[in-house]
Amino acid sequence: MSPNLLLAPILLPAALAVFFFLVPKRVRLVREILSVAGSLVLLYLAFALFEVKTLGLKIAWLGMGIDFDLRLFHFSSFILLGLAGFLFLISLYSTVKMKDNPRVREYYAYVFLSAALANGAVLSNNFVPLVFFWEGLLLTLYGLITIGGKEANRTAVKAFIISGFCDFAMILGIGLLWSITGTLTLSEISVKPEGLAAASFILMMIGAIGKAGAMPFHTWIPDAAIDAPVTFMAFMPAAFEKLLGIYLLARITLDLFQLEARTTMSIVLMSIGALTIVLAVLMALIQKDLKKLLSFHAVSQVGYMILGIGTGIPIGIAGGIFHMINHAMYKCGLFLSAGSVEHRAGTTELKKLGGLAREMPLTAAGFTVCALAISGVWPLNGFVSKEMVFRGALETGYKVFAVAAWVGAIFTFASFLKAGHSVFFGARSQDVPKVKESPSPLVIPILILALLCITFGVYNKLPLNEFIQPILAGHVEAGAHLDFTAHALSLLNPVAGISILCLIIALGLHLHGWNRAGKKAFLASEPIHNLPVLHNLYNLSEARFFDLYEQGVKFLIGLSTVLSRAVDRPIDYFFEKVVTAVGVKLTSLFQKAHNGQYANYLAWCLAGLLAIVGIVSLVVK
Amino acid sequence: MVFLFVAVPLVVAGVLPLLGKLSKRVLPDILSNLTFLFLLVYAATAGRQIIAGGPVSQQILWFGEPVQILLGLDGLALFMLMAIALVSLCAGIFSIDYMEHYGAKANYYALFLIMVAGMNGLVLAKDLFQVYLFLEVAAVASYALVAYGLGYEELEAAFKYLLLSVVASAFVLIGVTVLFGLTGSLGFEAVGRGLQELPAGPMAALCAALFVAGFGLKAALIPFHAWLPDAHPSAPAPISAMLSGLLIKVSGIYALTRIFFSVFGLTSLLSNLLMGLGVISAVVAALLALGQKDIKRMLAYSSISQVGYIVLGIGLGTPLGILGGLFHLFNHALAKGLLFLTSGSVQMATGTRNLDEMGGLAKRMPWTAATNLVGSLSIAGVPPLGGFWSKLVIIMALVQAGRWPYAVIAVLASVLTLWYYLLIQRKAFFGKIEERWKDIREAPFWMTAATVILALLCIGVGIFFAAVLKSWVQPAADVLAQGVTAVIPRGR
Amino acid sequence: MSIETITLLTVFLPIIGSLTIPAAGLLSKPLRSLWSVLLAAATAILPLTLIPFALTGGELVIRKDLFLGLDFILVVDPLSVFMAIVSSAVGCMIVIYSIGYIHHDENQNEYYLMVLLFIGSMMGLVFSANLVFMYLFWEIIAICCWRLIGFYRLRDFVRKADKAFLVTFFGAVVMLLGFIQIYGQTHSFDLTQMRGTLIPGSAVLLILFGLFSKSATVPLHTWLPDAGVAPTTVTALLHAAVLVKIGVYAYARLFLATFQIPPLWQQIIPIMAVVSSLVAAGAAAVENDFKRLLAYSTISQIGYIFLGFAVANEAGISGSLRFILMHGLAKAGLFLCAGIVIHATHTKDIREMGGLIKTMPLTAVSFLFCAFSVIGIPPFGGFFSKFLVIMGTVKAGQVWLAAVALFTAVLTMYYLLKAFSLVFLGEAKKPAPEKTVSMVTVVTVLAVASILAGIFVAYPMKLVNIATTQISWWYR
Amino acid sequence: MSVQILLLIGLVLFSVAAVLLKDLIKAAICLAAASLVLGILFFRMGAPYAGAFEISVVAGLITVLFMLTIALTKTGGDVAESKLARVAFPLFFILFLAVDVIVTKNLVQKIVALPAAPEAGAFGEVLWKQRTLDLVGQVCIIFAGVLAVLALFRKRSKDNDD
Repeated sequence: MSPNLLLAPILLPAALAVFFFLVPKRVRLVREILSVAGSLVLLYLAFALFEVKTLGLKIAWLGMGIDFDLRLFHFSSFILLGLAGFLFLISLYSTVKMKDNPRVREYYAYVFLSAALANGAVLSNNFVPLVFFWEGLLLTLYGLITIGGKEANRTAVKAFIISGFCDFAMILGIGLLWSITGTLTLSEISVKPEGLAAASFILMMIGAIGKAGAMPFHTWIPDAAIDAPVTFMAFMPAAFEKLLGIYLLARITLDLFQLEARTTMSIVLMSIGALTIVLAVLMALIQKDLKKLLSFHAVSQVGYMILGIGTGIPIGIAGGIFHMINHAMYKCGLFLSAGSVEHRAGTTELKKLGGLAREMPLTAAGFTVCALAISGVWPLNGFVSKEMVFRGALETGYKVFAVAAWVGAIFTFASFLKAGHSVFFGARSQDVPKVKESPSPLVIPILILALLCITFGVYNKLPLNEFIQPILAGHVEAGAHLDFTAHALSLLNPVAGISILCLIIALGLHLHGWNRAGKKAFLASEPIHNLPVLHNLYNLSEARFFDLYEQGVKFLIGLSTVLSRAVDRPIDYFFEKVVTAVGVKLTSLFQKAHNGQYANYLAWCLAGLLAIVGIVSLVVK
Repeated sequence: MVFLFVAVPLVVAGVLPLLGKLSKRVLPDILSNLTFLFLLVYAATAGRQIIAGGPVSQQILWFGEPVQILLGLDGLALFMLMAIALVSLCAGIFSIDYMEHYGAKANYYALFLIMVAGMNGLVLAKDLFQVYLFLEVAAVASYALVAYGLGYEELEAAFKYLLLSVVASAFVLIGVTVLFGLTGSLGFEAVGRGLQELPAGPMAALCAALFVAGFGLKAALIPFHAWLPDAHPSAPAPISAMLSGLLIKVSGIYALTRIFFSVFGLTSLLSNLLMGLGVISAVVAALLALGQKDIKRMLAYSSISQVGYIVLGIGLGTPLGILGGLFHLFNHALAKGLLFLTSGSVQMATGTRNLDEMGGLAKRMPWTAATNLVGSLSIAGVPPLGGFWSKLVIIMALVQAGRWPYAVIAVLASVLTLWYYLLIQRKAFFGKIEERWKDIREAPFWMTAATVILALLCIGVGIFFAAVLKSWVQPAADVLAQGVTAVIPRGR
Repeated sequence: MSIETITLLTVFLPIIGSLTIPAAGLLSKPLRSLWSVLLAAATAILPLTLIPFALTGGELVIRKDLFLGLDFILVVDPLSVFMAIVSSAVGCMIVIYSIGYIHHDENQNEYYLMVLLFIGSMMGLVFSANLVFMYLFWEIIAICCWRLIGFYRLRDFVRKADKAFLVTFFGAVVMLLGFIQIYGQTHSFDLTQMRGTLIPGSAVLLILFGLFSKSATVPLHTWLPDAGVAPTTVTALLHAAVLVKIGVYAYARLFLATFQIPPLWQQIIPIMAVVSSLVAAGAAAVENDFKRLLAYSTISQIGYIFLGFAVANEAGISGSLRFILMHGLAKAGLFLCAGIVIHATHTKDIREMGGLIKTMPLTAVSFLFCAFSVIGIPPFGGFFSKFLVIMGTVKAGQVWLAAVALFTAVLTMYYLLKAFSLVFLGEAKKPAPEKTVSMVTVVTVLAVASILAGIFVAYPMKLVNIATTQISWWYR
Repeated sequence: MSVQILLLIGLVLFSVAAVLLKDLIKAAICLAAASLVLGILFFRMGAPYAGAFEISVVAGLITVLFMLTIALTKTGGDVAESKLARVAFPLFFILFLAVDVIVTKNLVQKIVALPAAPEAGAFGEVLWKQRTLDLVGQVCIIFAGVLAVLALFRKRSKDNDD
């Protein structure tokens, strides 16, 4: 197969993006057909490339070891496949969901451009093209969020700046890595994260987890859930960014740096993961809006992936990566279901919704499957990947991380019980008029994703052996047998037992809350919300006190003010006022001496003469 | 014939008052400007040939009998003659229109010519007393010229000028007398030889001090400068141009340089003294200029400041320093002449010299504004104009001689210089035109022509600096540099 | 035509041609405009013909011996050709743009004269290989700039012009002192003869005054925001795109391509550059005047260019060279967008604007594009330059400086997006339509150029890489 | 001798007065007087040419000239008095005189080749033969003085004509 084919996953969507941008808005049919067909072609291409497995393309670019170097190997082809799949689903979904949006042209352009950039980033085997594509996603991120409407701009800027910050951190890390290893080619790098390399590792990790949306770089996601189109949420934070971020994180920990279990770096990663799981899920629990709730879960789930990869234990890493693809599927499905609800009911506020399952059975079914998957209910895919993460975490010996992960599982399930209960089950709410099931382009992707969730859970051998295992194949001792499927669906072991116990606790919590709130499902989380200390923390959090961005912007403004007032203005004051004032002062001083008196002037002359004579007679003796 | 440089203007000056009865305007205009032109052409063509074989002294035959009129022409003198002729020609051309309303043009030109003759004589003089005499010739003519406007202010200024100038003459005269007493002769070379033979260090040093003070007064070095800011602005513009552009340099700097280099020899003491005076003048006068509201006063202070530069360069005494100093003298003569002439144009058009009352004149007086800009930038030392190269050479010389403090001050003073010249530009020319000046007109043809010639010269000197330096300034500097090498071994 | 003829023409055609403009203006106005455009276009095209020569990496010295070592020497090498192409191309654009922009203002003769003299002097400066002639052209540019800043002739404007002139003149004469110090050491002003000379730290300091004042680097920068009173064309293209690059270019020419500087200064200058960048970014973030904000942004970006050169490795140098090109395009675009907006809303305060994306979509998008390029977001051109500068800085071991520089980039992101949001989004306070086609076209062209320069980055990179190799001769 | 001392004192006094007086006319009169005294001193010390020259040019022509023109011109505003100047000038003047005395004493001792004063009769000859240019110069000065008179008085004649 020609290496030039590697350019196709980049150029094809890019060309489509340009095309979508240029065709007038009215040409709807062409656009929709082309988008679905294009994504299908891309999907096919991804399959083809997945079969090929290894391919390389290297074009001399900027000199200094900066080449346009693309490399297809198992991992990247896998991610490529995932990206193409989601692109297809989203473009199908968008044909209905986005058709009336005034900026639909831009929307399609951004989506396909994102696909092109993401593909490019995945394929890049040189840091410069990697950053080129990676950071280029900022643009489409910004553009897609602004499509949400007038208020979206603030969020867009927020997302942009947060992601930009993470990307800059990554650039710095890359720079460090370059100066350590002297090469920019990814496949040539493999260092131990020690000393400067540790700094580089941390910086690049920030870039990766920032893209994936881990804490504390997540805060734009809940905002975007409200402001941005729901398709965007399903597309970017739920699917694409997770795939990319975790892909890079896995590359960093597996290839670029030799992360070993139970090292500082490992613990750092696991801590970030654990914190993200718990804190984000606690936030998710109390949300009153479906999209916002989902968005916090999108953050929380990243924690599992980071935790899994951070363990440095094969099964943990495999679990993390598996969780990534699983999460992309069910979270995408959940967002799409939310979008479907929004499409018909016109709102996603839990309070106003209720009992929609009868009118929208397919959406409800899809949602339920996905929700159960994310909660880790046997035998869905979420269960499998979470079990692997738990095992990995336990194997490191730091049980606290496993505990955190389990705590996360409790609240995850609790919050989804609340969400599902409020929206689809329970009493039919009066706020929403009678609705129908959504049109098929909306429902089909949801169902596909739900089916995939089931498939990946039940037939977990397929993804684990086909996709995940080869990724890790090169990173364990030669000859060591890798089989992640052994315990996959087994319930008769302590780990699974604890997980199931967690689910039961969650059910209990939900029922308790539901009862306490007078059978109002959307208030089921109130008992936890109102816990003494937690309540205050929640309030602070609602006031964006913990929002790194808000605090960061305050810091930026403060710093800018200080720099301006303390450095810039004084310098200007010096030029404008001090210099002129000194000039005027000296001038007036001298001028005062010139008073028009001859006597005065003559006195100077005589004094001058005397002085000269004095000097002369002093020197000449 | 070297004597022609003195005789021709004198004779024309003698004839002019008589001819003035016949033709009040045209004839004096033509005749005097022709005289200046003649001086210029003669200096440019014949002068070079005369000194081709080295410096010459010429004696005059009077009715077949040799009389003692001894004039010497060398590279330096020729250089000065050129400068004098150039600026006086332009000032003369400018006077054609400018002096219309003053009346008595014939008289004016006669005085003008005498002043020029005096300066030429001074430049060519070969003995101390002659220096003094021609100094007085030029000075007396200039007193009258300063007071030519006959207003109270002009008269007061002229009187002040007279008073302080007399003091200067007295200093010089005392110095000359003491030297005469010491050596029994007055000729430069004879006195120089005499001083070498005499063990009269302190006395010679005293004379040197007297000369510094006397010529410093003439050159308006600080603290001997106080007469200049009154005298120069009060004079009619072409005369201001002559005074600032030439007189202070010829009767001050040239005389000082000539005597110090040819008679005393530039000892390190004198060198430091001159450089000190120069640097003080350059800075203080620049600061003083900054505070002026009167455009001509500002220019006058600027003259003091630039004279400081020249003295700094020449006082340094290295060949490069002398070269730079002399070149700056030339450039300053051109540029300051130009600036005073344009200030005259402005004054004639608006009737005021107060910068605060002007504004946006460039709109109505484009030529004046443009030429003024050229002059300003040249003096401020902005390339590619002439003033830049001379300042550059001076600073190069200072740095090469290791005089860093002086170099730094010279550089900073040039920033000050630009500052006040930008004030002139901003307040007078560059800006929105004031309502009251809506109807003013550009200066008449001859005035504009004179300024344009000078401006072109400023630019031309800047662009062809190498040619000017090589063919005119270098020979002049060589004369002084040789003087230095000849005398310095004796100095301490 | 021989290389020599082309070079001499490049320098002297605009200079001498500019002097004929007032004469052409006496004949007729369209003729004058046409003549100006012709001159500018010729100046832009001539250096392009030098590219083949430059790509060979050769160096040609044109020399006319004068006096005292003040010889007229031009050098044609990849660096000078690159710089000449960038500045003359931008210069040509300004002249074309100006025809529409200032056609009802007074003093157009002077305007065109000054702009062309500026361009010509820029060419002279770029090719000069004699320190004094470098200074000479440097100051001619300062004169042009002074006239152009005060172009509208309001009292306060002229004051600002004076300030700019004085500060840059001050810096320049101090720099001249540094040149003379070098002369004192080597007895030569000829750069081609002094390659590899180690110059004393005091000379470096003195020269830095000049570079920093011209390139508006803290602490000699405040004239640049004030110079925003000039016509937008001037601020946009002359200040942002060409003028402030002079100091940077001189840095490359002097401290990289010619002299060796003491190691201490190699440590200090990057710090100064980063501090300048940070301070200016801070000032920009609190600034509410549209043009001043952009001017501060210029200062901030200049810090990057200095940083790249100052760390003096391959990545840094080539990054900075690219930065000169990319920043020229993008910042010019930003200024021109600002010009359109200010022209339409009659206010400079960004708080008084808003919602303009509705009425002027092209301008808004172009602004955003250029802003992205300045921030350094791929696929815009600015990305590569910033990226390489950072890479170079890290590679030079200055990780903390790189971190601060990246932090500055975050700040840049913040204030540019803030400006964009305030001006183009939100409530429409002063709705105003996009005005002339020509203005919007130029803006769009610049935005598109910014993005194309990013996508097809390899093409300019060729020349840049050769120039980098030539500059960093000590590697060879 | 006492006459000479008196004259010298007069010279000093008039000079000082000329400098210190703020009224231009009085100052000019004082200057004229000082020049006159100086001229007389020259005569008495055997330098008649110098005396004549001094009286004719400085005292006679220029000062009188200024006196007259100033008198004829309406006065401008008063010049502000400065106490400093009043103090500073006499101070420096006295200092100057003191230094002068000391220096002159030295001077007289040091001067070795003081030439004999030329005979009055031979002076003309010497002047003509040796110092022709001086003569030319002096003629020039006088000529300039005459022209100055013409120039400065033209206004009055013009006024009379009108």
